[in-house]
Parts: sequence; structure tokens; C-alpha cells
Amino acid sequence: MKVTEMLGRLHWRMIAILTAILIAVPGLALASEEGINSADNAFILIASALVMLMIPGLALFYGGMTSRKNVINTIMMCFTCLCMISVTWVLWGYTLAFGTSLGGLLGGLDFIGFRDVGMEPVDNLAHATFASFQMMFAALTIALVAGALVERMRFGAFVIFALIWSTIVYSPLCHWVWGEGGWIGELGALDFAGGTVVHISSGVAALVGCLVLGARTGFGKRPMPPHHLPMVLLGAALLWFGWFGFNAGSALEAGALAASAFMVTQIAAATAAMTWACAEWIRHGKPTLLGAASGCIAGLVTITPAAGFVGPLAAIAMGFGGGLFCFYGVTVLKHRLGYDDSLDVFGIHGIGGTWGALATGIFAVEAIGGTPGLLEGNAAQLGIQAVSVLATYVFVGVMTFIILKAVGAVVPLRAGKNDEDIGLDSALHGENGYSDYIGGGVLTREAHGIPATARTEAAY
Amino acid sequence: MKVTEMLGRLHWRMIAILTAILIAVPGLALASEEGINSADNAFILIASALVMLMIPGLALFYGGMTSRKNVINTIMMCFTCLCMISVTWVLWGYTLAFGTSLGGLLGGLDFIGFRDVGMEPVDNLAHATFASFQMMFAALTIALVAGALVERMRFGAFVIFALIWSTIVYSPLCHWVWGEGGWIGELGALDFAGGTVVHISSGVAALVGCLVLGARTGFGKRPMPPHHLPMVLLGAALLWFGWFGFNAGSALEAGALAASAFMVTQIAAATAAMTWACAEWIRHGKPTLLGAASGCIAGLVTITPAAGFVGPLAAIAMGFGGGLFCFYGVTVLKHRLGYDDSLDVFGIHGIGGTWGALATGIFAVEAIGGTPGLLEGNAAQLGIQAVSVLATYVFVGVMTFIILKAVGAVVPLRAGKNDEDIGLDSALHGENGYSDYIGGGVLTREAHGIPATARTEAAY
Amino acid sequence: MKVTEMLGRLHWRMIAILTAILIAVPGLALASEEGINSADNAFILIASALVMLMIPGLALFYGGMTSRKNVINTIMMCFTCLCMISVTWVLWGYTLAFGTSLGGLLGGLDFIGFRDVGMEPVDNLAHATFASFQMMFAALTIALVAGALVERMRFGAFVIFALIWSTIVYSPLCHWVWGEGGWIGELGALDFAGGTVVHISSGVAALVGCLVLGARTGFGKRPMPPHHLPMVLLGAALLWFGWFGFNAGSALEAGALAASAFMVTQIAAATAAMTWACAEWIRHGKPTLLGAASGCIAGLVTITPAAGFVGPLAAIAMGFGGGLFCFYGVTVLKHRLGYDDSLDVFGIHGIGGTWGALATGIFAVEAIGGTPGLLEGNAAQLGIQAVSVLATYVFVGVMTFIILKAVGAVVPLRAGKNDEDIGLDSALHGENGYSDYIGGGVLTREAHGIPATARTEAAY
Amino acid sequence: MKKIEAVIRPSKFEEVKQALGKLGIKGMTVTDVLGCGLQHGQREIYRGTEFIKLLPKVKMEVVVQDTSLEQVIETITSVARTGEVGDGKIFIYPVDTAVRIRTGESGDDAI
Amino acid sequence: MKKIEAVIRPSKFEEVKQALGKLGIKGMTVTDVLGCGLQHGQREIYRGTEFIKLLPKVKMEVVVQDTSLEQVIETITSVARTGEVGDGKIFIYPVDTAVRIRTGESGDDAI
Amino acid sequence: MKKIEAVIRPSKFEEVKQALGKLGIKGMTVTDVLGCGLQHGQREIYRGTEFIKLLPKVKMEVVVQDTSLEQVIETITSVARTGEVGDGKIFIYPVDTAVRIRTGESGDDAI
Ligand SMILES: Nc1ncnc2c1ncn2[C@@H]1O[C@H](COP(=O)(O)OP(=O)(O)O)[C@@H](O)[C@H]1O
Ligand SMILES: Nc1ncnc2c1ncn2[C@@H]1O[C@H](COP(=O)(O)OP(=O)(O)O)[C@@H](O)[C@H]1O
Ligand SMILES: Nc1ncnc2c1ncn2[C@@H]1O[C@H](COP(=O)(O)OP(=O)(O)O)[C@@H](O)[C@H]1O
Repeated sequence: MKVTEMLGRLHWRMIAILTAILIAVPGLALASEEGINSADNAFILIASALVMLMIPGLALFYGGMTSRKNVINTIMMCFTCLCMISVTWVLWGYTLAFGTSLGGLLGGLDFIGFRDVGMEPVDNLAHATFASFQMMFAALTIALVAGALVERMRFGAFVIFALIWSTIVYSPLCHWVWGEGGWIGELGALDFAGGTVVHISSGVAALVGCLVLGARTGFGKRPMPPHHLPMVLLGAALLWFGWFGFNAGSALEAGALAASAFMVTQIAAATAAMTWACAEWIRHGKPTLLGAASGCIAGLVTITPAAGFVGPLAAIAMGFGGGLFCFYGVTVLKHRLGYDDSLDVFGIHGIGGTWGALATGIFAVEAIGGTPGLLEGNAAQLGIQAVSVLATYVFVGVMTFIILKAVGAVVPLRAGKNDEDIGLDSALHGENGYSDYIGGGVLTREAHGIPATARTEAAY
Repeated sequence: MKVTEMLGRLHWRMIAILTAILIAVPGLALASEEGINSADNAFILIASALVMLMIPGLALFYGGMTSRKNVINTIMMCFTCLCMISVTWVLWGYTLAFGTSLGGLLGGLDFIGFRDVGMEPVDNLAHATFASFQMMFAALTIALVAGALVERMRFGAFVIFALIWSTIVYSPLCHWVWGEGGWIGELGALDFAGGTVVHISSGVAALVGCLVLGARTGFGKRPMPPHHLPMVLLGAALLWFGWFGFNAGSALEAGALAASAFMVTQIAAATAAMTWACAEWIRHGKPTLLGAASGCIAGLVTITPAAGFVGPLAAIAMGFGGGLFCFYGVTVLKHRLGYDDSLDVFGIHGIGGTWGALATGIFAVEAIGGTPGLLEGNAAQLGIQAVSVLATYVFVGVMTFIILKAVGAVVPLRAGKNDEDIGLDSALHGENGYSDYIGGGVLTREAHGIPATARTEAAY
Repeated sequence: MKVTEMLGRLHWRMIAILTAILIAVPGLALASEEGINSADNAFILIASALVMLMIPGLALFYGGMTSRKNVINTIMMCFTCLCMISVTWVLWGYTLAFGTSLGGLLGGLDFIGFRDVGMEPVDNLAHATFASFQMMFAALTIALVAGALVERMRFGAFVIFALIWSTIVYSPLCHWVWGEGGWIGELGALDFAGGTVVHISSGVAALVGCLVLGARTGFGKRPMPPHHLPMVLLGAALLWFGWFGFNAGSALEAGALAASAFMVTQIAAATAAMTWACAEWIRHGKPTLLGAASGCIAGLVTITPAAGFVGPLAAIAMGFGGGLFCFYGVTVLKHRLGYDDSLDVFGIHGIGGTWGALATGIFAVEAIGGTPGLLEGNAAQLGIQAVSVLATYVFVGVMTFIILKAVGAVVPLRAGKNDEDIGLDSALHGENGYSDYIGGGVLTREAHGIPATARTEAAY
Repeated sequence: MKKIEAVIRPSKFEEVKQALGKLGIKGMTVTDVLGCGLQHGQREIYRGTEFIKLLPKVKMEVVVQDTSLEQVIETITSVARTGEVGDGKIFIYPVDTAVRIRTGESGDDAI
Repeated sequence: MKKIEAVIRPSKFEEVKQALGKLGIKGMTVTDVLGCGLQHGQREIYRGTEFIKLLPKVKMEVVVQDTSLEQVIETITSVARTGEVGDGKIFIYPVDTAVRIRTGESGDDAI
Repeated sequence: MKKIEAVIRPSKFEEVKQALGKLGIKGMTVTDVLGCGLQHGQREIYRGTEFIKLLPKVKMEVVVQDTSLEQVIETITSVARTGEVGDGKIFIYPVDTAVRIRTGESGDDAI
């Protein structure tokens, strides 16, 4: 071969390689240089917005279930969680959950004050996307707890409790399960969208909380039915809607896994709603809307840990179990045990979450989420799930108790008897959910000479 | 040419070809191997969530329009459709609609129990995405029917009716129009998002249903105005919002066609709302909120079959027609004919759907949806549209009548007189929409010694 | 080198180049031929749906805040803006804002009647997507103004006012800031999602409007508290939810910038809500839900112009300022100045928007939005922001005054005393928000022989 | 002058009102109330607990001159009757006097 | 001891209450009611049907000692008056006695 | 025949009702009302303005035969009492007669 030919061939080789590189570059830019996949990013941003909406949804779901005189206080508790935790998440919550792992137990302070959390990619998403998505989870979890405490807890005490709980219970737990190197995750426990992190943890905290607080005045003597059922339904609908973001969004991409998670979410919710309503129909002769709405939430809770691991028929089985067990927990077990979980947070999130976490170990399908469950012969998975559930119960139970006792040592946890009587809306917030005709029923201050600075007993 | 040169050239040829193949591979992977386009998939998943939200939206839209004592029953009917049909869709509904066509009339059982419905692609979407999206349509359609039957139909009878109707009316009709090989689709009828499948079918079923049931007690003697108009507006807003998923999502991709469908959806809804409100202003001297809300729904119904086929000015024309015809139907025609379609399902979905289906044949633009309409010289299209409308009227009308008569032969369709009087919420569900002060107005059971198993007449 | 070899090499060269071109084609097709990026397009379509939902959200936010007898009128004003402006935007509004610039002052008539607005790309989006997204902004802005005028303005006069204002105030202003060649945009003013265009403009129009109209009867003599606080909260939640579409969507793509805008939106809203509630807690001894809800809106308004320019800690600072200044404006300043801005549109959108526009000039970060602010040493930016704010105040203030005076010369602006007394719902719309038991409290027409054509004084 | 206070079924209100209208009775004041009596209440269910709730009734108050008393009572009784338990009650109270705020008239002229 | 029952316009309630406050009347019980009389009702529209609806009024009940009776009636009459039809009525009823639950006091001491 | 009208705290209603049930009183009519008295009202806040709002109370109306009067008054007084200001009042009114709509019975038989 002649030298010229050699050079000529080299020349061509170079062109071919350059071509290859040039053409590959945009791909590379997408996949590794910049890294953000805009379809996935769009999907998770929308999912984050959906999860945000779950919190006002929860506020209405809970608010409609309380009595008329406590609706504002109930909504305010949820709404405060949304706002307060969003800020603390930026300041320290996120980094404690997702910073570089300190021995699998807690995240380091790398991202304190959202340092370096912005437009740069984390895998396929912008870091801001991931951090915002997780922010909503943190806010939702503590808001869920409120439902067990309403109608008697002092607002100020709840705020302090929520702040501490979110910091020293939620963030660590989140790290254990989802943080890189978190010990529960390392164990191989499956929790797609927060069965342990969100639901068992809030359920257990709720149970401990209502035991520490004690029952509402009059509990057991008179039923305390919801004051506004359409509001409850609206809240449930927003929760269901938002839950698509919660579960499908937890795929952290917009492909087939998200689709599968979406589908089973819908199926489990629907099945559990029907199950609960039918159980009532059989037991009481009438299916109730509150039952159907509670059922769909129970189903959503149940499928949460399993959303990316199971198929449609398993979703029916899980939803059926979720509806039935939660129905039993709320209508029978609670009355037997006699605790006053105002809006049945433990009965739905605790029981549903526990069943869901275990059932994930049963029904997981390797072809979907990469891990086989009991039915595919992997009995060990069920054991791992049980360990993760147990760890969550113990950790959250103990911590919640300690926090409440500590807070209670500084400020009273319960509203005064009189405030409970006239309603926390007026007593703690100076508001009424609904003001009727009668010119607003207003007596001007001057007419009675009450100084503007007068404060009721529980104002702070 | 020397052999070495030949080899050299071959060598380069190989490099070039290999380069081409290698570079094309990611593209191939996306386009044919895995097939799922994550942007499209994300869009349709969100669209599915939006359509899901339409059903609680509808529940509130309807619930606000009934009297206070029937709000829970009304909401419950819609919510039950959402839940029940989601389950039956998994079990048999989907496969009857989208399984391999049996002679263009019904889908085969390929997908029974959502067999093979999961993460694998169907064109650009995950199968789970497509099946979930369609699930919401199925649930919505029968829920729409409920509006004509509320305030007097027995809940249990409705549940049975809905189950059967969805199976033997909705699934086949859906197959005819959208299933591969369905005869109406083969005919060339245009129905972008469900003018016939969803709206005409629910409208006609509603009309037949309210004729079979008979009017509510007191109908015609006293007006039965909405008990909660802000709730009606909220429901209409959620419907409108969800309708973007319904119409734009029906493009089954996230590109220009979806954008066009989105745009005309907004325009038609807005135009029809204004048209209805203005018609009232002229006729009664006052524009009402209920009118505007009804109008926007009429516009949305009208544009549904046309969303992917017409442009913005046609959307104005169609919305104007939709607002006007439905206004006429609801405020004049209904009173003349004297039937009691409680919440005007036929007046809005039947009339609006019919006008929309025909108008699609008039205004379709080839450059948008690939098919020209009457205005572009293709008069035949209008004929095809008329055939599809007629077929839907006849099929749905006859089938609905048969189903209702059959169900009525087994269980009574109407609630008892007394139940209708005290309200179906209390009679059939043991609930009240709103419970007022007065300690909940509760008399404990013990005080009256009523056994817990006592049941009112219409409990089942 | 022999000729045959030369040819051979040329042959190979051609193959390599062809290969390169062929492989690049799909990429080209996406990037320049068709141009629509489906991930971005999907994101902006969903964002548009979210912004649409803000308007009913606003209707409920406002509606819950008025008295019971004016809730329908208030909702109707907002809903009418949504519908009416959607139509006028198609007809002329869009082209006046985004048509080819006439000297930086107004858009030309290129897009009149949405001519050429459809499936063809505009940068990365379908034209229909961009035009729909902007449509929602136009409708929202004038709907915001309504809040200052409710409970006394005649509906018909408002409709005319809204139509004119949107045409000769909103469209030009929008062109100045966002239109290609608009003078404020050319100046280098930063307004990511509408701090001046949407919020300052609606706030100033609201202030002028309520001054021209005069206070509600009884204003200052008795408090006029919200009649339905859960509805206010629901509205605020929908606004917040929709605002993600508003702010993140204003990135006009679905990548890192959208993520960053999303994140700071959440942070600012949350911070401002907490700030407002704490301010009340300190000043009045009780935090209110209305305060928290107002605060989150204040925060959202504040971050709007800055969403694509600032980082998370700046969002906290801006939210804090927004909460505090608006709280002061609404609870102190307004009472001192004594004007009756019914639902505090100026206090929140005017003050929050002004602070936000200026703070954007302070906190802008070059690495995020490409422009440094005062803190990065670019003091000039603050000056430019101030100019844009000032121009908006003057232009909108003067124009609104002129329009109102002109409309008032033709039709009365205020409802009659008697109509104000019995409530605008009944007087102007023949509706009641809530109808109670008592058989609807209905007296049939015949019983009193009132002719159907009788009209109350302010029916038109 | 007497006050007739009738507690009736909500669904009968419209008919009663119209019947009174035909008698020439124009004025009345109406209130939503809850009641119980021989008809106990509605059985409701809340998360597994069953309880009995008071029933919605409508209270109509009509102040009439002594001469119309009998006729009004008879009209209400016959129109509001369904024959089933829960039809309600009419109570008659003495009234000292009445004043029409608009004119200041008092006594029989005021009603 | 007499009960004064005034049915007035909702928009006048605040003023009347304050006027009574100035007279030293501290106690009252207030109810939302609907009414009709010479002022028929509001015309409403529901999907093409027009109908007339009862008007919202406020019922104030004040039990007073006989000595304050005149003064209270006069105050209400003058403050609640607008001169247009629909201003409302005042009815006076005899009261046998009153009991203050908190203390068990009865008669004039209880009010 | 007398009408006992008790204005009590909403939270006491359930107990009072049950106590009356034990006395054999089956019938009553109940209304949501707002009230003020020595207990002024609730302080509320609206965007920086503080104001006082009337308090929700429950009004129970029970028409009884003269013989049961004392016992019913005593029962209500003792059960509804908390000893704090705002416990409410009982007013006793004369009733001319009562009619049971279902049967047309009147007088003592009707209640
Ligand atoms: N003693 C009473 N005092 C006041 N209201 C009564 C009394 N008895 C009955 N009522 C009212 O009359 C309504 C109907 O009475 P009820 O005994 O149930 O039916 P009926 O009158 O057909 O025997 C009750 O719901 C209650 O509102
Ligand atoms: N005979 C009556 N019995 C009870 N309430 C009445 C009677 N007449 C009038 N009212 C009440 O007084 C209100 C005002 O009465 P109306 O006749 O309309 O005006 P005016 O008192 O100015 O003549 C009515 O809405 C109704 O609530
Ligand atoms: N003079 C009155 N007339 C009518 N109702 C009254 C009167 N005085 C008190 N009330 C009613 O009784 C309720 C309790 O009275 P209040 O004076 O506050 O407490 P107490 O009875 O313990 O002194 C008030 O809210 C009001 O509804």
C-alpha cells in the first residue's frame, strides 16, 4: 500500500469517526453532559404540582369530616404543614434526608439551605425537580398526622411538634428508605412511593399522638359525624388525583414504569372504595359516601409501596385487602380499643400502609420492578418488608412519644375545655368557617368596649 | 484496482455502515424496539389523571344542582361509577372494547383481566397508559347518565344498571368507533374524543332512563333549583380542566395535533358559555351562573368529536351552536315535551353531542385532521357522521330500554315515596350532606331503643 | 494517486456524508423542520390547563370572601372573564399583543381571528400551544381586577369595562413586555411570568376602579367577613396549583429553567404564607386561615416576575418581603387611606407585584436567568425594573380611569341601593348561592300573578 | 290577635303556603327547624356507628286576627296532612299586639 | 314580662342591635328566617323557569320587663325603618316567666 | 298548656334532650340561633379588623301540659348548667291550644 493511500484511508477514517462523534454529541449532551431528559423532567414537575395539591385536598378531606366549629383549625393545620415544611425542607430537611449518607442513618449537610440545588442534573432530572418533588412528600406526611389530633390540640403546640417531627423523624426515615446508602433501602426493602416513609410513619405518629392527647370531650357519648360531606368527597378526589403524581411520579421518569404505577394506583383505589362500601352495605344495610371515600384512600395507601412492583390483578387483591382491613380497623377495632383517632389516620394510613408494605413483598413481580415477591418464590422479600415495617413502627412510635412529651413539657398540648366547647376556629384563629346572614352576626367592638388586645386563653 | 485497495474500501464501507447503525440504534430503540415515547407517554398519563378528575367534578356539578337532601346520593352515583367501572374495565370492559375485533362488532377476549396490559408499548405509549386513559372514558360515560335519574332512582338498581350498561352498551359502541376494525370507524366517521361514544350515548341513555323512571314527585309543580351553586361552578371548572385531558389527550401524542385540540376545546367552551348566558340575558333579563356553567359544558360536549379536526373559527361557530341549541333544548323543548331529565343530561350531552358530531362533518379541515368536511367540499362526510349518530341513537336507545326493563323486573327502579320525601341521602345512605350545629342533632340510639339492624324500606 | 482511486475515495466520502446527513435528519426534523419538541409542548399544554384552572380558583377564592348574598355575582364576574376574553383573544387580543410589532407599542394584525395560529411551530412549541397559554394569562388578569369591584358594581358595566380594558390596556402592555420588539422588553426589564403585565396592572386597575366606584354601603361601619372560608382556601389552593403552570410554564420549555422556576414558586408562596400568619399572630394574638391563604397568594405574586431569575434563598427573602408588605398594605395602609378595595386586589397584587418586580432587579442571578441583579453588582437592573414598574402604574392607572369614566357615561357603574341591599346574586342574576330546605322557599309565580317579563331595576 | 305556629313536613310547605295565599293570608315568617316526636328521626351511620338524627321540619309563623283563626288552622291541617306519623303540630299563642315598622301602625292594622 | 319579636331586614340588624345596646338591653336571641308579606319575594330563574323566592329576614327576640317595652318598640321601629315595603313587623307576646339557667333565678331577675 | 323555650349551649343539647326523654317528653322542636347577653360574643379578626360575633346557641321549644312544667324546667336547668356565664335562659309562654295535624286532635291530646 502506498503512503498516499494510507493517508487517504486515515483521512476517511477520521471523517467517519468525526461524523460518529458529531452525530452522537446531541445524544451525549442529553444523556450525560446536561443529563436532563425534558420529558421526564416535565412529568416529575407536574407530578410535584399534583402532590402539592394533595395537601389542600387533605385539608378539605379532613375539614369536611370535623364539626363545623373546627373546620378552620383543621384546614389550618394541614395548610401550615404545607407552608412551614416547604421552608424547613429548603433550610435543613432535604439535606438531612438526601445529603451524603452518614453511615446509612442520616444525610449530611451538603445541601443545607438548598446549596447546589438548582438547574444542574441529578440523573435524568434537574436537581430542583427532584428536591421539589420530595418537598411535597415531606409536607404531606406530617399533615396526615394532624387528622388524629384535630378538635382538641392547641395550634401552637402542633406547629412546634410538626417542626420537630418532620426534622428528626421524617428526614431520617426518608434517608433510611430512599437516601443513597440508607440502611432500609440497602436491606432491599421495597417502598415505591412511601408506604413506610409516608403512610406507616404518619399512621403510627397519629396513633401515639391521639393516645398522648386523650379523647375529645364527649367522644363515645355522641357520634361526631362530618359536618360537610361534599367537602370530604372533594378532598378525597383531589387526593386521588394528586396520588397519580405521588405514585407514578415516584418512577422518576415518564416511561413504562410510570404507566404501570399509574394503572395499579387507579385499580387499587377503585377496588378498595367498592370493598368498603360493600362491607357497609352488608353490615349496616346502607353504603355510605364517607365509606366509599375512605375506601379509596385506603386503597391508595395500600398500593403506594407497591405501585412500581405489581400488576393489575395484584392491585385488585391489594385494594380489596386494603378496603377490608381498614374498614375493620376503623369501624370495629378502634371502637374496641377505645382510642380517639379523630379522623382515623391510623385506621387508614397505619393499617393500609402496613398491609401494603407486606403485600408488596407478596405480589412483587420481577418483570415489573425487578424484584420478585413471595408469589414468585422469593419468600425472603416478605421478611425484609416486615423488618422495614417493624423498624418504622418502633422508630416512629418511640420518637413521636418523646417529642410530644417534650413539647408538652413546655407548652400545653390540649386546648382549654372552653375553647374546645366553643370551637377551635373561633378560639384559636378568630374565624368561623361559615358566617351566616344576620349581617354577619357582628357586634362591633366599641359597643361593648372590649379592648382590641384582649386575648382568649389559648391564643398562642 | 488492487485487492488491497478493494479491501481498504470495504473496510471503510464497513466503518461507515457500522457507524450509521450504531448511531441509529438509540433512535431505533426509541422508535421501534421499546417504542414508548416518553413525552407522549407523560402527556397521556397526565391526561388520564385529568379525565379521572372529571368524574368527581361531575359529581360536584350534579350534586350542587340537586336539592340538599339528595346531594350525597347524587355524588355517590357518580363516584360509584368511577370505582366500579374501573374494576370491570380491568376484568372485561377493556377487552370487549379493544380486543381483536370479532367482525367489527365486539372486541375479543385477548385482554381479559388486563392480561398483557402493562409496560409493553402500543405504538408510542405504554399499553398501561392507553388502557388507563380509556378506563376513565368508560367510567365517565355511565356517570354522565346518572344526572337524569337522580332524586328518585334506587341506588342498588342504578348500580346494576350501570354495570350492565357499561358492559353491553359502552364497550361495544366504543369498539365500533375506536376499536381496530370497528364498523363505524371503518365507515370513516370522525369522532375525535367521544361525541358519539361518550356524549350521544350518555345523552340518549339519560333520556330513555328518565322516561322509564318517570318524573320526580312534585316535578312541574315547583321549581327544583340547585341547592349549592358554587359547588356547581366548581364541578364545571373541574370538568373543563379535565376536558383538556379528554380532548387533547385523544391525540394520543403530545405534538401539534394535541395543541390544536387543546386550543379549540378552550374556544368552544368559552363561546358556548357566553352564548348561553347572553341567551338568558335576552330572554329573562338576567344572565345566570348556572347558565354560563351549563353553556361551557355544552360547548365542551360540542367540540369533543371535532377537537382534532377543526380550526379556531370553526370552534367559535360550533360553540355558538352548541350554546344555543342546548339552551333551547333545556329551557324550551324539555318543558314542551314534559319529560323530567333531572339535571338535563339529554339537553346538554344528547343535543350538544349530536350537533357536534354533525358539525364535525361540516367544519373538518383536511390540513388539521386529514379529512375534509362539507365546507371543504366533502359532503359525504356529513352523511357518514349522520349515519354514526343515527346508529348510536338506535343502538343505545333500544339497549337502554331493554336493560332498564330487565333490571326493573328484578328490583324496583324507583325509591319509595317516603324515601323520596325525606331525601335519598338519609334513606339510602344513612348520611346527610351537611350537618348543622345543634350538637349534630343527634338522638342516641339507646334513648329510643331502635335495634341497630332496623332498616328503612329502600336500604338495598 | 490514480483517478479511479480518487473516484473511489469520493464515493466513500459521499457515503460517509450521506450517512451523516441521513442520521442527522430525524434530529433535524425535530429541531428545525417541524420544530415542535413534544416534551416542551406537552409541558406547556398542561401548564395552560393549570392556568385556566386558576380562574375558577380565583372565582372561589373571591366568592368565599364576599358575603353570602354576592357570591354568585362575584363568581360570575370571574367566570365571564374566562369565557369572554378567551373569545376576544382569538378575535383580536392575541394579535394586538403578539403580532409583528408596530414600533414597539402594539402588535400588528397578522394573527387576527387566530389566522395562521395552529399546528405550525413557533420555536419549540406549536403555535396553538403558545397562543392558548397566553390566552389564559389575558383572561386571568382582568378577572383579578374584579375582586376590588365586587358587591356593588353592576354586572353589565363590568362586562363592557373588562372587554375594553383587556383590549386597550392588557394587550398593549403585554406587547411592551413580552412581544417581540416591545419597548419594555427591549429596555431589558425582567418579567418572567407577569409581575408587571399581570399583577401590577390588575392591582393598579383595581385601585383606580374601587376609587371610581366608591365604597360599599356600610363599609367601615361593620366588618364584612368572608362568608365561606373553606371555599377561600380551596380557591387559594387551586391558584397555587395553577401558578406552577403560570411560573414554570413561562420558561416555555420543560428543562432546568422550568424546574428552577417551579422550586422558587413553591418556596416563596410557603414563606409568605407563614410570614403573614406570624404577623397576625404577633399583632392580633391569633393566626388566621384567611391570613395564611392571603399570604401564599402574596408570595406567589411576588415571585412571579422573578421565577426564572432567582435561587431558593432569594425566594425565601422575596416571599418574606411579599408576606410582610402585603400584610401591612391590607391591614394597615388600606384602613389609613380609607379606600374600599373589597377583596384587597391592590393590597396583594399591586403591592406584591411591585415588590416582586423590584426585588427581581435585586436578587437576579446570572447563572440562572442570564441577567445579574443588584446583589451581583448590576445596579442598573434595579433602575430598569423601576422604570418598567412606573410605566405600568402610569399607563394602567390613567387608562383604567378613562375607560371607567367613559363606560360610566353610557351605563351606570354601580348597582342600585336596593339591589346592593338584597344582594347582587338575586338582583342581577336571579340566583342564590345556597338554597335551603323549606321546599326551596318558593312562591310560585302564578300565586302572585307577577308577569314573567317583570324585571328588577338593574337587570341589564 | 293570635300567632299560629305550624311545624310541618318540608315537602308540604309549598302547598300550605299556596293554600294560605288563597285565603288572603299574605304575611308569614318561616324557619328551618329540626324536630322529633312520635316520629323519632333518621337512622344514620358514621364509620360503623349508627345513630338517630332529628328530622328537618319547617316552622311557619302566621299572626292573624282572631276572626281568621279557625279557617287558617283548618286549612293548614287539611293541606299538610299525609296521615303518616310526623305530619306535625299547630300551636296557637296569644299575641298582645303587632307593629308595622314601615308605618308604625299597630294592632290589627299592622298584620 | 314581654317578648318582643322583631322581623327586620338583615341589613338593618347591626344598627338595631347597637341601638338596643345603648338602651341597656344586653340579651337577645337572633334567628335567620325567610318571610313574605306585601313584599312578595325575589324573582329567580332556573333553566328557563322563573319563580318567586321568600326573602331573607332576621328575627330578633328580646324578652324585657314591662317597663322597657315601649322604649324598645320605639327604638326598633325608628331604627329599622327605611319606609319601603318589607321593613318588617314587631310582635309582642306575653311571657309567664323566665329562668336563668346558670343561677336558677327566675322572673325579672333572670333577664 | 305552656311552651318552654330554652336557649342553651350547643354542647349541652344532647344531654338535655336525653334527660327530657327520660321524663317521657318525646316531642320538641329545635332551632339554631345566635345570642348574646352577659356573655358578649366571640372576638374575630378579619384582615386586621377585630370584631365581636354573636354566639351560637340552640333553642329548644317544648310544649307541655301544665302539670309537667315544673319538672321540665328543673331538668333543663340542672342538666344545662355549667355555672359559667352563657348557660342560657328558659322562657315560659302561655299556649292557647295545640293541634295534631295528622289526626286533627287538639288540646292536651295533641302533644
Ligand atoms: N311537644 C312538642 N313541643 C314542640 N314541638 C313538638 C312537640 N311535639 C311534636 N313537635 C313537633 O312536631 C313534629 C311532628 O311530631 P310527631 O309527634 O313526630 O308527629 P305527629 O304530629 O304526626 O304525631 C316534631 O318533629 C316536632 O318538631
Ligand atoms: N302576618 C304575619 N305573620 C308573621 N309574619 C309576618 C306577617 N306579616 C309579615 N310578616 C313578616 O314581616 C316581613 C315584612 O312584611 P311585609 O308585609 O313584606 O312588609 P311591611 O311590614 O313593610 O308591610 C315579612 O317578610 C314576614 O317575615
Ligand atoms: N333578654 C333576653 N331575651 C332573649 N334572649 C336572651 C335574653 N337574655 C339572654 N338571652 C339568650 O340567652 C343566652 C345566654 O345569656 P347570657 O346572659 O349570655 O348568659 P347567662 O344566662 O348565663 O347570664 C344569650 O346568648 C341569648 O341567646
